[in-house]
Amino acid sequence: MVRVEFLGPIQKEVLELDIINLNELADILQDDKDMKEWLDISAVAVNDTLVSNRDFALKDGDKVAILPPVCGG
Amino acid sequence: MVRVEFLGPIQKEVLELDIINLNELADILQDDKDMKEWLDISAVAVNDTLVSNRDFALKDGDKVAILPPVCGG
Amino acid sequence: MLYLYDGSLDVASILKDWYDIEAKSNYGAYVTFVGTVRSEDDIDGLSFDIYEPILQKWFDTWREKANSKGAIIKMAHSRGDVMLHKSSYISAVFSPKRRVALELIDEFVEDFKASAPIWKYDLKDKKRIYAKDRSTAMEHSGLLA
Amino acid sequence: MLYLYDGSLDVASILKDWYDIEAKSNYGAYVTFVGTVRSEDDIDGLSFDIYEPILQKWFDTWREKANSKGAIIKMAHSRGDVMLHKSSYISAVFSPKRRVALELIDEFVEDFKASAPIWKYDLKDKKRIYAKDRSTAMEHSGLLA
Repeated sequence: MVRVEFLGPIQKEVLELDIINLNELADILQDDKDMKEWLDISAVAVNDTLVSNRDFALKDGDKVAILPPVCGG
Repeated sequence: MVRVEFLGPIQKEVLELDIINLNELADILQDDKDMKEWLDISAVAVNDTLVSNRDFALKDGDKVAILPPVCGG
Repeated sequence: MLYLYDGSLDVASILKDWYDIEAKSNYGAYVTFVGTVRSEDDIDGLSFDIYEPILQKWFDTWREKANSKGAIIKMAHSRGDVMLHKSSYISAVFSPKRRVALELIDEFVEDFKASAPIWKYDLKDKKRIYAKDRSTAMEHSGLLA
Repeated sequence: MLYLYDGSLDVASILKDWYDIEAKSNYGAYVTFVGTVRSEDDIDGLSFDIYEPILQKWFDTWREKANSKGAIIKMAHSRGDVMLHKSSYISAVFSPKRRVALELIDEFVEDFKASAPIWKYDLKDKKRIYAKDRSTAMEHSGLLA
């Protein structure tokens, strides 16, 4: 299973999904109306490293984080 | 009389001179061997304002300062 | 070093501690940036969420970059609520050379704004409102869209 | 404001005082630059001469420039001797906006180095040796040559 966490202002519970890459996660989240306003503007990290490629492979135990726009300081 | 002060590391006493512009001061200081190493690299202020023109007129009571290279901080 | 605090930062104490720690390290330049919560739009303050694992990795990359220039970087940030006129963010660069320090603090603060995984909320009428308009999408955002 | 002190600066106290004075002024950014005497070339410390009338005029020009950007500038400098690892120079910018603060401190510190009428000497073997090689001729130098 892959654990998907939604950070900061995204009000959404953790998901535990049986997926093998980020493309599959994209398909699932694109159908989720809670995510409509966020997908365009959010970055993705796998095991706390930002990812730039949607073909990125996932394995059992991986942790995915969805990061909406930031504003520290 | 015009008072001429030498600032910072220039080891030279104040001069009181009867001169009417900076050209006259230049003539005097160019003949002063104490100033040989300083004239090329020093700036000039009249009444505490930096001056860029050697024709600058001087009047009785003016204060001229000779400022060698600086290094604050 | 990266320091996270619950609530507002004690600016004087942090600036003093950092200076004292490096007092004998022979750095000629110590440049600091302090961010303070401004009174605007009738807010009572700001509030912050931080995702620490990615913040630490981001900070470590900067620490190495500073190190390669003979400099060091320190940063402190608040978690949770910070009221008006209190500080939520301090960063600092120590360097032998002033140009390195001045350039690093500028680059660091700008990248911090664009890349540090911290989310800001306005505190207003007892509510916590995400500051979406002032936030910046991180690099590679939209990957799943 | 321009503050001149005999001997080294009390960094923590000055940074705290300046922060406290402006704590309620609603500036979002406070950027400081601290210069510390480095151990190099076997010096025991540095010593400074200052020509105050021109320093004050130079500083006033910067104060107005900062003011026109909604910011304020403060500076402290030592007169006389400052030993190793002690501070001789502090400057600071307060501004509503971080870009203004970061750019102003950089320009201010660089112009300070080139234009402030301050002369530096190495303290070495009980002698005071003009740091000619590290000094910068001011604008319009050579006018009388």
